[in-house]
Amino acid sequence: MAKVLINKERCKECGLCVTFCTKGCLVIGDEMNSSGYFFCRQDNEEECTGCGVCADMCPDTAIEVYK
Amino acid sequence: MAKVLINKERCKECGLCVTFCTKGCLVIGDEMNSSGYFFCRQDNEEECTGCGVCADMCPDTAIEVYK
Amino acid sequence: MINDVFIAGDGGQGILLIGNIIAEAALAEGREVTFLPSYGVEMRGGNANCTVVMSDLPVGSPAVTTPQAMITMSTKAFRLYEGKVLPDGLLIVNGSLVPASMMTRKDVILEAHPFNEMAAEMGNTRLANMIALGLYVGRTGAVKVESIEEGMAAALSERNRKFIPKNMEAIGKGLELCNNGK
Amino acid sequence: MINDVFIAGDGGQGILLIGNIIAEAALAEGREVTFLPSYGVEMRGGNANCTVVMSDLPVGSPAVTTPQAMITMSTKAFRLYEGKVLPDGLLIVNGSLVPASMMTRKDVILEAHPFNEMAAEMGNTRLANMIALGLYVGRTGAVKVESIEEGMAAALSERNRKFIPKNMEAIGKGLELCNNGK
Amino acid sequence: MDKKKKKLIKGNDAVAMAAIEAGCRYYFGYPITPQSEIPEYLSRAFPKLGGVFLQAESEVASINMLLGAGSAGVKVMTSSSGPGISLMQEGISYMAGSEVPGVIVNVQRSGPGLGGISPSQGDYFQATRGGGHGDYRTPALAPASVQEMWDHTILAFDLSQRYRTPVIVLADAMLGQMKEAVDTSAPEFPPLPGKDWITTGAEGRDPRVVKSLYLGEGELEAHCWKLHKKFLEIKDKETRFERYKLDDAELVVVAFGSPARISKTSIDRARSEGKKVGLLRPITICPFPEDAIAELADAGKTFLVTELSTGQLLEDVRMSAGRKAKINFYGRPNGAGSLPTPDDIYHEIMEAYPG
Amino acid sequence: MDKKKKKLIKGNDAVAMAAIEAGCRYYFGYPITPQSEIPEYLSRAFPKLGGVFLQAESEVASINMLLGAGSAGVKVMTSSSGPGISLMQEGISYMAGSEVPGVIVNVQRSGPGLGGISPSQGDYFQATRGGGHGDYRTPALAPASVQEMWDHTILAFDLSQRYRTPVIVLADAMLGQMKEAVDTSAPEFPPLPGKDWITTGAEGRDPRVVKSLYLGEGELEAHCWKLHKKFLEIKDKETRFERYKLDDAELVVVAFGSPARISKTSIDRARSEGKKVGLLRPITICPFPEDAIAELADAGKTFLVTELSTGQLLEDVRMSAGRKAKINFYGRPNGAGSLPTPDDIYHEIMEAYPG
Amino acid sequence: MSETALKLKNPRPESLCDVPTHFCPGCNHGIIHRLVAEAIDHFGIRERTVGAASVGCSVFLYNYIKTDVVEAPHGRAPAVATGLRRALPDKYVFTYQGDGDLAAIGTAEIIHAANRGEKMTVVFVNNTTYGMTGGQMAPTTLLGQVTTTSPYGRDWHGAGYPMRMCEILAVMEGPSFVARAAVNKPANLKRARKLIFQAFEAQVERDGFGFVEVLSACPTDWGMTPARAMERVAEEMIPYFPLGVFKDKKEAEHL
Amino acid sequence: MSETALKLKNPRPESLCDVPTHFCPGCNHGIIHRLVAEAIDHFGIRERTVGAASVGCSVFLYNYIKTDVVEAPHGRAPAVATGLRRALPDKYVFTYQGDGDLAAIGTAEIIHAANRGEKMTVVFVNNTTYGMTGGQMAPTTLLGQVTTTSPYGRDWHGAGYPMRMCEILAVMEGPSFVARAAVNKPANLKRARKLIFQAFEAQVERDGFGFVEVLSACPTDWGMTPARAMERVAEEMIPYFPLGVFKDKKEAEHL
Ligand SMILES: Cc1ncc(C[n+]2csc(CCOP(=O)(O)OP(=O)(O)O)c2C)c(N)n1
Ligand SMILES: Cc1ncc(C[n+]2csc(CCOP(=O)(O)OP(=O)(O)O)c2C)c(N)n1
Ligand code: SF4
Ligand code: SF4
Ligand code: SF4
Ligand code: SF4
Ligand code: SF4
Ligand code: SF4
Ligand SMILES: [Mg+2]
Ligand SMILES: [Mg+2]
Repeated sequence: MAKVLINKERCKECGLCVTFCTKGCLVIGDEMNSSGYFFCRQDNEEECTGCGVCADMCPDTAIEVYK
Repeated sequence: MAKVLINKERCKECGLCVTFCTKGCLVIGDEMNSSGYFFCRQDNEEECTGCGVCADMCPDTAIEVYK
Repeated sequence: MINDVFIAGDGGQGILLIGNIIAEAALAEGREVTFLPSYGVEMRGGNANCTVVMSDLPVGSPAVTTPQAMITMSTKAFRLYEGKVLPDGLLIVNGSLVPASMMTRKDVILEAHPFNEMAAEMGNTRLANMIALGLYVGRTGAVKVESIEEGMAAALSERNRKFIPKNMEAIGKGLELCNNGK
Repeated sequence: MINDVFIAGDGGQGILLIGNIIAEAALAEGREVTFLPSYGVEMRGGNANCTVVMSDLPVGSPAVTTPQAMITMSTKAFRLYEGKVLPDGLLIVNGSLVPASMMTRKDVILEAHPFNEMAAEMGNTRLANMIALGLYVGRTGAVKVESIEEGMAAALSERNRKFIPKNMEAIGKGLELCNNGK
Repeated sequence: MDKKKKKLIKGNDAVAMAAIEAGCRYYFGYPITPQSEIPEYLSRAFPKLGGVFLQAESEVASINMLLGAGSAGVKVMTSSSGPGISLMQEGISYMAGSEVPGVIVNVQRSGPGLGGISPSQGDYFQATRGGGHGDYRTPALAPASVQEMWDHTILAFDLSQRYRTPVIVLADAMLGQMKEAVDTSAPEFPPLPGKDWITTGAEGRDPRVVKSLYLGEGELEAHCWKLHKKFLEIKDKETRFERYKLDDAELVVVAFGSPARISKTSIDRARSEGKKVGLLRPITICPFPEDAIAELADAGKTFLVTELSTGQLLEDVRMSAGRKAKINFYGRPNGAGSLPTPDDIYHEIMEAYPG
Repeated sequence: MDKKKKKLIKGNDAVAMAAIEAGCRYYFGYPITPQSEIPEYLSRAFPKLGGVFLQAESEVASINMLLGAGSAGVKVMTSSSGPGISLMQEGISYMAGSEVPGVIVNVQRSGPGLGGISPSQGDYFQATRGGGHGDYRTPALAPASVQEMWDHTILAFDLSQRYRTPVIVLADAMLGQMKEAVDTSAPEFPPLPGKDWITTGAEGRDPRVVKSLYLGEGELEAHCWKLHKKFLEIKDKETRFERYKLDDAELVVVAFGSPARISKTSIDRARSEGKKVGLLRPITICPFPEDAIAELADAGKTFLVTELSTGQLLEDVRMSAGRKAKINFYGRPNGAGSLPTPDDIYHEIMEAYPG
Repeated sequence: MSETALKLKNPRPESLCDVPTHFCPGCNHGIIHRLVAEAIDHFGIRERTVGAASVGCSVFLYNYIKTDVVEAPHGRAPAVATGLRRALPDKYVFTYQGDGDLAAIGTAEIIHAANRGEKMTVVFVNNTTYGMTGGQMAPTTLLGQVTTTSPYGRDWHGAGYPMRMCEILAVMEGPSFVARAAVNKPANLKRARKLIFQAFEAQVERDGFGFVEVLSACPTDWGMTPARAMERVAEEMIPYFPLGVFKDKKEAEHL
Repeated sequence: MSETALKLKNPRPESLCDVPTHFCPGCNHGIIHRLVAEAIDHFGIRERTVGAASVGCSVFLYNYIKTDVVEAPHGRAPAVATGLRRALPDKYVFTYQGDGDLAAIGTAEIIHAANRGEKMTVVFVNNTTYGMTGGQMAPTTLLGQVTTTSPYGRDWHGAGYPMRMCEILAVMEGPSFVARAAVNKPANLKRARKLIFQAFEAQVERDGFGFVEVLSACPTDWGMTPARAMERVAEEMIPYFPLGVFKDKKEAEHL
């Protein structure tokens, strides 16, 4: 049982978390934050292992991992 | 048959030629040049092999070796 | 007679290109012109903007505090600069990105259109800037449409000139927008 | 009343030391004094010189173009500076090194003595400078002999003060030289 | 001039293109905003022209590469901004002392320190007074348009070679970044003196030395007077300035570079309201057009000095105009948002206007 | 003052000793003639005092070590000459911009370039106009005796700490190398302001930053005006000069440093021959004692400016006295054998003497 | 919400300010900043540490790292840090420098700080370009790499070779710890974290000079997507700039 | 006279001016100057060579070496030589630099000239002190060595370690030839001659960067007789600065 919270205002749509999540839990969304970025969001929470890789790879410290 | 010629005005009395001549042919003399140095001179010419070491070691290119 | 325009948006949106085209067009008309782009740290994070001043007399300052016209192609740009446009000035906004709720100024002539979608309809979202340019030209008459074509030839590198017809088509779309009124 | 003296020779000859002693002596007498040594590339090859100016008023320039008195302790120094001493000035020369044939100036008071040999006689060639100093003091009266002793104490480091008696003895020899006339 | 023939060019590019036009094929420099387009342009262009573009490890290295290449007799340039120009001061002093030509372009950004990248005129003192050590001055040109970025770069090469001296082109971020129409025709200059001093290998002649060390009695003093005489000759022959609507002016705006061009708009507006205002624009800020200012002062004119600093050009005006002159000052020290508008200067003109 | 209490000290040693007296325990520098006795002295003294002596890899590194140590709140010094000071210009500009205190001693040698090692005043412009980039000025003190080498070093630390600014002590080879009697008593200063800006680790407080980058709209402009205001405050409170026999003088010699002291002898001689001559000696060459000069100019005095250059101090005098003042100039640009004698200046006085 | 039951696995490092950064999307500077903050937290030295910021994209270090910071001129952070550290013998200092900053203009300063075994930690971020000024060639730019000042690709004829700073510094006696890391993928990032910690440890626990180079992606100036930029680090950079520890000197060896 | 029958074995190198030098008695600069002149003669390039003099006791290079010479600021001879060489592609350049000049203030310039494989020859004269300015500590000063700025002997705490420049430069790809020699005794001098020749050969025949360090006695600032100073080179310097070739790259390896 794990999940991640994405600080949408901090997200810059770089997609690194999406690339590195081996579980494919993350996607770039279609909502825009106030800086104009389509921030990413967790897609299938169920798969998330809480491994923390996404947070590690996020250059903007936009991801909190809960487990 | 060899000998060295010392340019007494160039000699600075450093004594390196004296130190490195294995034949002991050179000495610091008791005459002074116009710069105030007691220039060196060849002492026993007979021993000189013309090896050129003195000239090599002379920082002031003051020695000519003839052979 | 002086015309000036401030254009802002994201790096990839061809902001500097349309600024250059306007400047070249004005030059082609024999006017004095300056083009001043953003540079350095201003560009970090992919921001881009430029100011074009066209005049019948030598241009004093290429920097304009309160431009007569403004084109903002991104949300960020809109947020940052909206306040600067002259009262009664022209504010062209990329409605595809800037939500209508953000547009609060009542003292300007607002032209907000979904340039991205319109461009997508034309087959290439990259044409959004050209549509905006057409709208600007139509609304202000700062330069003639023919000059724009001339300016485009000057502003584009040899190998990009092939895009001129398509670009002009997009500009046409922009002109249409203003012929249709708001 | 101004006294100045220029002292020159080789690095190892204690040139700066006697300059310092004169300066300290004058200071001890309550006079204004400056001491200006050679430095930097001037010292390459072991040259050393200094100028001491003593005055009842503040000293304007510590550098003197034509000194009233000069002490040259080496051939090189003599050759370089001989011409600078003031006409009718005092020129003290280390006769042990400078050949009499070099001393051609007729318009100065020449004091050439074999300081090295005299010092060797006292058991230490290093005292040559002190003999020259004694001669200078005797000839000019620029400072008192008692002040010289005081100056020496100030100029020498703690661990070199033990040499004072021997130095004073050598100074005595120098004084004698001038008491004997030339 | 027929405007149709002009090209729209960015100031920094104009510098690079003008260098090529002037025959320069050697550039050594280090990136810094707001002038990086100059090395970038030349890194593209020189390889095709058989020229040498070398990005040096620092500005210190760059200026010393100029010293080397300049000694070899070639036309050579570097460019930088604020911090980089400061690092070149030792080298510039050596070039001046060794009389080695070279062109140094300073596209001024804001300082002191890291400051910012907005247009600035805070390096006026440095450029006109010799920021390096020792007694020397280098000619300094102050363009006020992209056209002049072109013109002055070409002129700088000529002066540099003609007088064997480093020459500074003191531009600013606005001039470097903006595009304007430029007539890229090349001016003509009288022939340059022969180069009997350059170090290219002592083939069939005595070896030469390019140096600034003079240890012999009186040698350096003579050398400094020689440099000074050269500077006086430059002052005599090369001092340049623009008089804009000065003939009947009661108020004289004094400005160089960007603020000078901005002032023109302000002056025109004030004129349209009947004010007799003109502009005295130093083109060579060093040598400074002292006499031109003095003459206006003698004629009882009022001055308004405006510049992007707290008062540097001001000192030259004060010195030239004399203490009794009426000198107003409108300084806008550098920084984002500090560039005055034509309106700003117009208001200052109205305030300073005599009577 | 009782001369018996004074010690015969070499100028460079006096600087080192004064730094210790002022509480300085950090020195970063690089050898260069004619000032190497300063680092040499401190390399011997500091280890015994628990201080830090560090020979840096260059003058560029030295000045940046000053920036670091100064930011940590300690009293810190460097010293150099001509070429080394040029290399410090970027760092000095950063210190000024970041408002970091530190003392920079320039024992001037001759330039430009490698020049020579004789006394010089060719760095006057650099010291007084900010040889670095950007809009700033640093106070500069000009000692004229070994006593003042001591006094000014101590004063420099105080000014530096009090106003958060780098301070230049502009000496010369003669002052650095000569020995003279010095009264080594320590002056008293009012308490220094608290240091609520230093970066010593954010223990129990918010982190601090020492910086010179200001990118926000209007920020840097405001910062530059703040620095300027500080300079005006310094000008108001700290401008120092000496008036020597000026009260009835018809001819005013203006000189600083070594030529000033030499001039005194010349003045005394001219006075003994009935000439009314005096000396105005700037002690702070920056801020310059403008008003003192202006007053003399207004009183119709004739000036004789003398310095070891082709005319740098001259420009400040011209600016202060105004264009109509009668200003004679006797420049002896630096170099072996160029130091004027009291006789030389006496002759100039006689020639310049009015009437 | 379910999070109340779940535990936050990755609390924001205390030494990292909770603010948005100015970095471009995908810029590795952000990751490296976080790791540096973690190291400072790890040793509990935030309140006793002063940073020396360099000039480059990381110039705003003071906006992100919650320590005192001094802004150094371009390339001179090691000299500034030397001044700081000598004046603050009981505190710690670190520099954070780009490859243009450290390996070009700052060559002399880094080499001599290293040679003196200056007590400091240096975080060297190598992105093979001058990020801040718009992507010019750096000393570390790879052969053939196109930048705005090597438009035809870097050619060693004339422009020289990409410089390997770790290898150069490791030759000297002075440094205690020299290593190279990358953050281009999770495994490398873990290793990078450890090496950054060790570079601090060299200072904090061994009174030495700790140096860690971190290979870093600059998607903007490389003209790549962030993901592609990460691949380039693996494909082009690591083969030329091998990862690992180049020097790890125990205190005793000093003597 | 009998000499008429005898032949002069050691004619003065053509590239060496026939003038007295300003060096102190026994200073090795004089020997090294002669060897450099021999090398220039050997390759027959006197009229196609320009020297870059550095600031140090060898500043008067132009008085002694019969080539064109440019006087560089302290430490910057490699940059000046770079400018010269780039402008004179068919000519040759060399620098002659002391250890203060090259290893302290000029660190960045030498490292980057080497890294670029700049076509030049560098003669680096290491006498473990700043000769010209009166014997201050240099980066090469040995541990424990007393100088005017290390009056208690160089201590690596604070002052760092003696720097071995050959070892540092040899790590880089750029240089073609890197070697260290000494002239403290006849055998070493012979070897030194050969290595200096090779440092020129690297430029003249292989279009590369040739670097030769020569350990050199400074009797004056060491406070020793010339003979004793030569012994010190053997006893103290060579053990720390080993002689030999550190890098010798054949052209092909460049590619
Ligand atoms: C003396 C000086 N020269 C040049 C510059 C311009 N400049 C600012 S940052 C920079 C290079 C940045 O590259 P790097 O150090 O690699 O950092 P990055 O931005 O890539 O992280 C340069 C050249 C400057 N600020 N100061
Ligand atoms: C920028 C600058 N800093 C310092 C000096 C002073 N200086 C002249 S030579 C020298 C060092 C000489 O030592 P080295 O290079 O080892 O040569 P050596 O005299 O020992 O042969 C120094 C520090 C200078 N001329 N320029
Ligand atoms: S914690 Fe791991 S599994 Fe969950 S989203 Fe992040 S990377 Fe994917
Ligand atoms: S890594 Fe971070 S910034 Fe990038 S897309 Fe994911 S959450 Fe957003
Ligand atoms: S040639 Fe050889 S043997 Fe003859 S004097 Fe010289 S060293 Fe001695
Ligand atoms: S080596 Fe040369 S200078 Fe030295 S004593 Fe012999 S001849 Fe004279
Ligand atoms: S330019 Fe490159 S290094 Fe700089 S912030 Fe953007 S991605 Fe990062
Ligand atoms: S000081 Fe040393 S290096 Fe310089 S000339 Fe004298 S012996 Fe040679
Ligand atoms: Mg980088
Ligand atoms: Mg040396």
